[in-house]
Amino acid sequence: MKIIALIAVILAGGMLIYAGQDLPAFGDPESPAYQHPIIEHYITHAETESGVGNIVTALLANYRGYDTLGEVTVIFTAGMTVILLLRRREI
Amino acid sequence: MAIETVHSITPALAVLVSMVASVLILAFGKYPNIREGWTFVAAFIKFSLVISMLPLILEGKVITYTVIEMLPNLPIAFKVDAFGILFAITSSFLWIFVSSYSIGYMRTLKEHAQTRYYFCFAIALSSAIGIAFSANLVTLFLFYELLTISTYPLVAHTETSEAISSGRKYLTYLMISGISLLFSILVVYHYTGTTEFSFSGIAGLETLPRTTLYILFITFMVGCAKAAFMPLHAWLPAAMVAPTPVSALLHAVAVVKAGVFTAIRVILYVFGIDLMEISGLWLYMAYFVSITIILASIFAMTQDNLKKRLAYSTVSQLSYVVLGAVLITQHGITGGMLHIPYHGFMKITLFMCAGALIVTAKKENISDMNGIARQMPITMLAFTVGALGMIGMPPAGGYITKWYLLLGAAELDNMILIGVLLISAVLNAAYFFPVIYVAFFKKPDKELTYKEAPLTMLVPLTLTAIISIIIGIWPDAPGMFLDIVNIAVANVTGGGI
Amino acid sequence: MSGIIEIIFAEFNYWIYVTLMMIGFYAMIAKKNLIKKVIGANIFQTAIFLFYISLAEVKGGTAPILLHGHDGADAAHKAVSEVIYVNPLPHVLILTAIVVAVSTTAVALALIIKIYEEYGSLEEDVILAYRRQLQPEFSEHARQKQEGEQ
Amino acid sequence: MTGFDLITDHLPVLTVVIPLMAGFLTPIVGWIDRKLCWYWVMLTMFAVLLMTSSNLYTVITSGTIHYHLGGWTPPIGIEYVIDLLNGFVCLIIAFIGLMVGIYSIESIKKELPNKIIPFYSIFLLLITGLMGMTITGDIFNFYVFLEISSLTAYALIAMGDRGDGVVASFNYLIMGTVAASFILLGIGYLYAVTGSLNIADMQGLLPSIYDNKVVLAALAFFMVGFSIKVGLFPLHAWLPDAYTHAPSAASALIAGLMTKVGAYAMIRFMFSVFTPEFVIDMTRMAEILTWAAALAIVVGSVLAIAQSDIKRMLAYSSISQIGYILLGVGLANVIGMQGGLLHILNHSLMKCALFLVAGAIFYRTGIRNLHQFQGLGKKMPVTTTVFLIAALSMIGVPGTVGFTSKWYLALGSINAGQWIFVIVILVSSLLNIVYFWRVFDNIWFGHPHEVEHIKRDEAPLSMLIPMVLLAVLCIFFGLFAYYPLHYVLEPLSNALLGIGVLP
Repeated sequence: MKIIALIAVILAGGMLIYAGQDLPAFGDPESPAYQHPIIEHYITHAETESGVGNIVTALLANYRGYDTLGEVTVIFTAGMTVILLLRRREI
Repeated sequence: MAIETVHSITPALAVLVSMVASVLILAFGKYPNIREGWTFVAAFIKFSLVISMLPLILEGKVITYTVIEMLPNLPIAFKVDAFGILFAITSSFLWIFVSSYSIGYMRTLKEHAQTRYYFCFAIALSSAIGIAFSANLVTLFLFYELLTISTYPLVAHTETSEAISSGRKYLTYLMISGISLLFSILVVYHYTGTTEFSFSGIAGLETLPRTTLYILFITFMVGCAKAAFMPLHAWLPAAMVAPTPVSALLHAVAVVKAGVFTAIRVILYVFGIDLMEISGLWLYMAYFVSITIILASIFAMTQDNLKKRLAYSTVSQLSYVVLGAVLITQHGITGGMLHIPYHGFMKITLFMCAGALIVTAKKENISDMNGIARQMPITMLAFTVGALGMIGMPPAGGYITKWYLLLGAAELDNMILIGVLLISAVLNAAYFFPVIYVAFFKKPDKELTYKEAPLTMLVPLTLTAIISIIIGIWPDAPGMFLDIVNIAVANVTGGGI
Repeated sequence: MSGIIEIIFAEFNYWIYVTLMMIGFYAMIAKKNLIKKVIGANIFQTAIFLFYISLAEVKGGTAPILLHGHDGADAAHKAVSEVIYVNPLPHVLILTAIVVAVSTTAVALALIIKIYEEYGSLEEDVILAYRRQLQPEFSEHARQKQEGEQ
Repeated sequence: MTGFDLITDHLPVLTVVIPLMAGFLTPIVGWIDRKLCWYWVMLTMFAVLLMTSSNLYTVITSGTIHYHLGGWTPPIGIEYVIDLLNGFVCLIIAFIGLMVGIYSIESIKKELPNKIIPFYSIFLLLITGLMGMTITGDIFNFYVFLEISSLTAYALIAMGDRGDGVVASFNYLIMGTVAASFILLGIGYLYAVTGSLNIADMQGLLPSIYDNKVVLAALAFFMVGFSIKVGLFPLHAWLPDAYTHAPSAASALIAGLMTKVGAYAMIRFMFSVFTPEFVIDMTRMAEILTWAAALAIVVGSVLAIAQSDIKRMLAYSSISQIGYILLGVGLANVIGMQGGLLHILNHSLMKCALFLVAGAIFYRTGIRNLHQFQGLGKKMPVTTTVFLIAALSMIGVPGTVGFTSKWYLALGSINAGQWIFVIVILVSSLLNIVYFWRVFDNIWFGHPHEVEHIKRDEAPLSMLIPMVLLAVLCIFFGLFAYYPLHYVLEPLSNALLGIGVLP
């Protein structure tokens, strides 16, 4: 198992390093992620469209609120599972 | 030659009848008389439906019916032509006899699981008719597989470990061959875009490279393992553990006939006479089946078990059918096609006699049958008729097909094939005459009193023996098999009747 | 090759999470102890979070909270044009992903408790051996042994 | 009518939100009366089935549906896109979900008598997760739903056989986490180089940077991640245990759906996030996939022969069947693709039916070892007939669904010039015969050792109905494969391969 693990890890690590050469530089304001028009939109419109000054909050609760619903579902599922597994009484 | 087509649902109904019957058989499983009644009703309806199509076919027309377009360009469709109806008449007619015989056999031996038996029997018959009426390779494959599956429980009927292992063997051979057939169909479809049978062969195959064509032909013939060509014949003697009516079904009515039927369909309706001739495949195939004819006859001589001897005889006789088709002369094909019903009638007589011996005298081995004719004269007379037919002697029909085959071989001036036919006739005699001799002329070990099989068994075997004689004496009566075969041959050779 | 050397010196953050990822991944596959596997999974996931967060960084950027308090719309526009904010999107994504990771860990730990109750061990080998029923009473035995060690 | 219009406008999101909300509410419903849970689930699943059918109908008649969640235009907010591919998969999810739902009432009562409420809650959440994964047009949203479906699957499996189920669930959790992490990493990579999370937007941005190493790495991580999720051969280790030890209903649900949705996701990422040129020509990923799939087909079948637990046998058979789907996808020609996509439907029907049968047999007799199945044919005739039909389908007998997909896959292989795959497909059919026929022999021909006379003791009606329905559909779609092919799969395959455009 250790050998398999090592091979897998080396393969994955190799892939990561290989890809790392073309990743945008750290803190690069020219990176595609930052240059995409949606960022501009979020920064300029977050407050008017969402009413909060914190853009992360605006994104979390408004633009990508649906992800947050999913997130809540994940917590609910996990809670349900834990109850299911650990509670001894009939549920 | 333009061929008029008629659209009619009758072929689909003919296939469906026994499907419906099988459901009814299941439903009435607890009432043996009603259950078997359904079998009879279905057998008669099926036969009349098949016969009702005969006049149109004799007029040279073709009946078509498309059930559904299963996949685009891949319909499940029926097409009744002369060759198809030849096989359909044989099967559906013989089913009536086998049904009656089954009832006698199964009740006398008090076999278990009779509902399953009749159910599978009905499905197998549907499949056989389905094969006969298939308009394309895919429909044929569908029923071909259905036939394999539905006959497996029949072969393994007794559920002993021997039966199960024979059943497995049966299934293994036929499933592998089915896969091979599927592969061939795929290839044909890939290269030509169709799988529909055509009187002159499927157009487009002739453009294939020669090697591909040969490989395709080989995979097709492996796919026809139901026809029991020699290296692929082992399932047939193994399947003899089944009850005798099942053997009759396998040998005379459905399974092996479906095999040779498919082989001829492939040879004449997929490849076509021209392609067979150009590629030289006909000659290789003729030599190949000749080996089977001779070897199987020799094997038959060594068997003491009567049913096994008959099984090897079938292996040998089936190759006659294919030999006739690959002779690709008018006479040869006539002989080959005609051998399907003729062999059916004669072999079913022989098997029913063998079954009657098992049921009444409890005898399976030829060496135990000394003087058995004194106990069962009618049975043994019928047996003699069938055996004479097999050898190729009048009055039974066998001599006619052999005559046509010989004519075909003579037309080609091929001394080897003529020799094969003659030698095999001698060999046939060599393994059938001892049975007749033992039964009629050897002194019984102990005194035997007259005791025939029950009427439900005796009547059918007598009738088939009589029919074997009739088709031998008046082969060319209007509407008889020879008439149908002539039309079929005219279709594929493109000539007049 | 020069690309890689450049990364080694310039992109130290990248090396940190690549290393973490490999450590976590290795632990998930190779470790026999179930808790260690879960820890490995957490390290793996954390490394990915770091990767996302480092994507968000912009040189000279500040947290993506508009710098104006409650002064009204005019001020907001002014602030927006002057200040560089870091990319807010990866933060959002990773907030979600963290919750997912925590939930997965919770389920994993609950499962581990169940496994321990059943087999009396958290070592994969022991569980496997028990499941193969080499020693039917192994579970009880292993439990006593572990209690003794404590 | 306005109220109705309101609903029809929001159907895409409702297909996900309704089971989600119903899942949240199930504990409350169960608190009122435990028995209500099942009716609640039935109501929900029926509604979902109606909605997904309506969605697919809309897609077929008037083209792809775009739904903007919260009204935000796509790259800004999250978007739901329903095209032929996910409309088709959603319908399968809803249908199989409904079938398993009907079936579950009796089997859960017997197997998990005191976990009814969490079971149904998690059941609905699993459907939510799968629906969300399928329907979404945003890759991060995809990840979130992937985790919902994974967590619920862990929970369902953990409910199974005492001890074994928990261990299987844990192993699955570790493998699933690796897979999900790889997928998350791939999403991060794609985000880093494109700045977008929207699938359509991303597909527009990616082609200009295909020479970027990050894109290749992202594809590799996705492929590995999804291969684990679908249980493609060398990465299948979690699957047999998980399928074997889950409760019967859960096995059927997970086997019928989880891997199929994984396969869907793989197709979506290969052909909608990336483009066919990249996957087929530039990286040859499709070709690698076909070889892995061919290996999976053979190895899965061979391993299935060695099993004596029926559920484990079916699990290994799943490994081989998933190979068919991916083989068709990897062949990357229109015919092969149709075969692969058709097999998503076909395999869901067959495998779900088989697992339901295994569950029904277990329900009545408590037997899972197929060497003890003697005489079952007389005891449970309907159940065993369903088994026969589904198994013949798996073998690929014409007239059943298995034949149509194999036919297309084989033709696709020939078209791609890969004769070896034709042989692989045919050989695997033979292997299927081998392992299914052992079961047939036992069911119909074996003699039970203890009792001479077997009383007829069929599974309850609520179990029979879904099984029989699935068996009927196995035959129906075998004979009428024309409909899914003509209306969905043919235009879809063309569109995926970039030959035509979706309506």
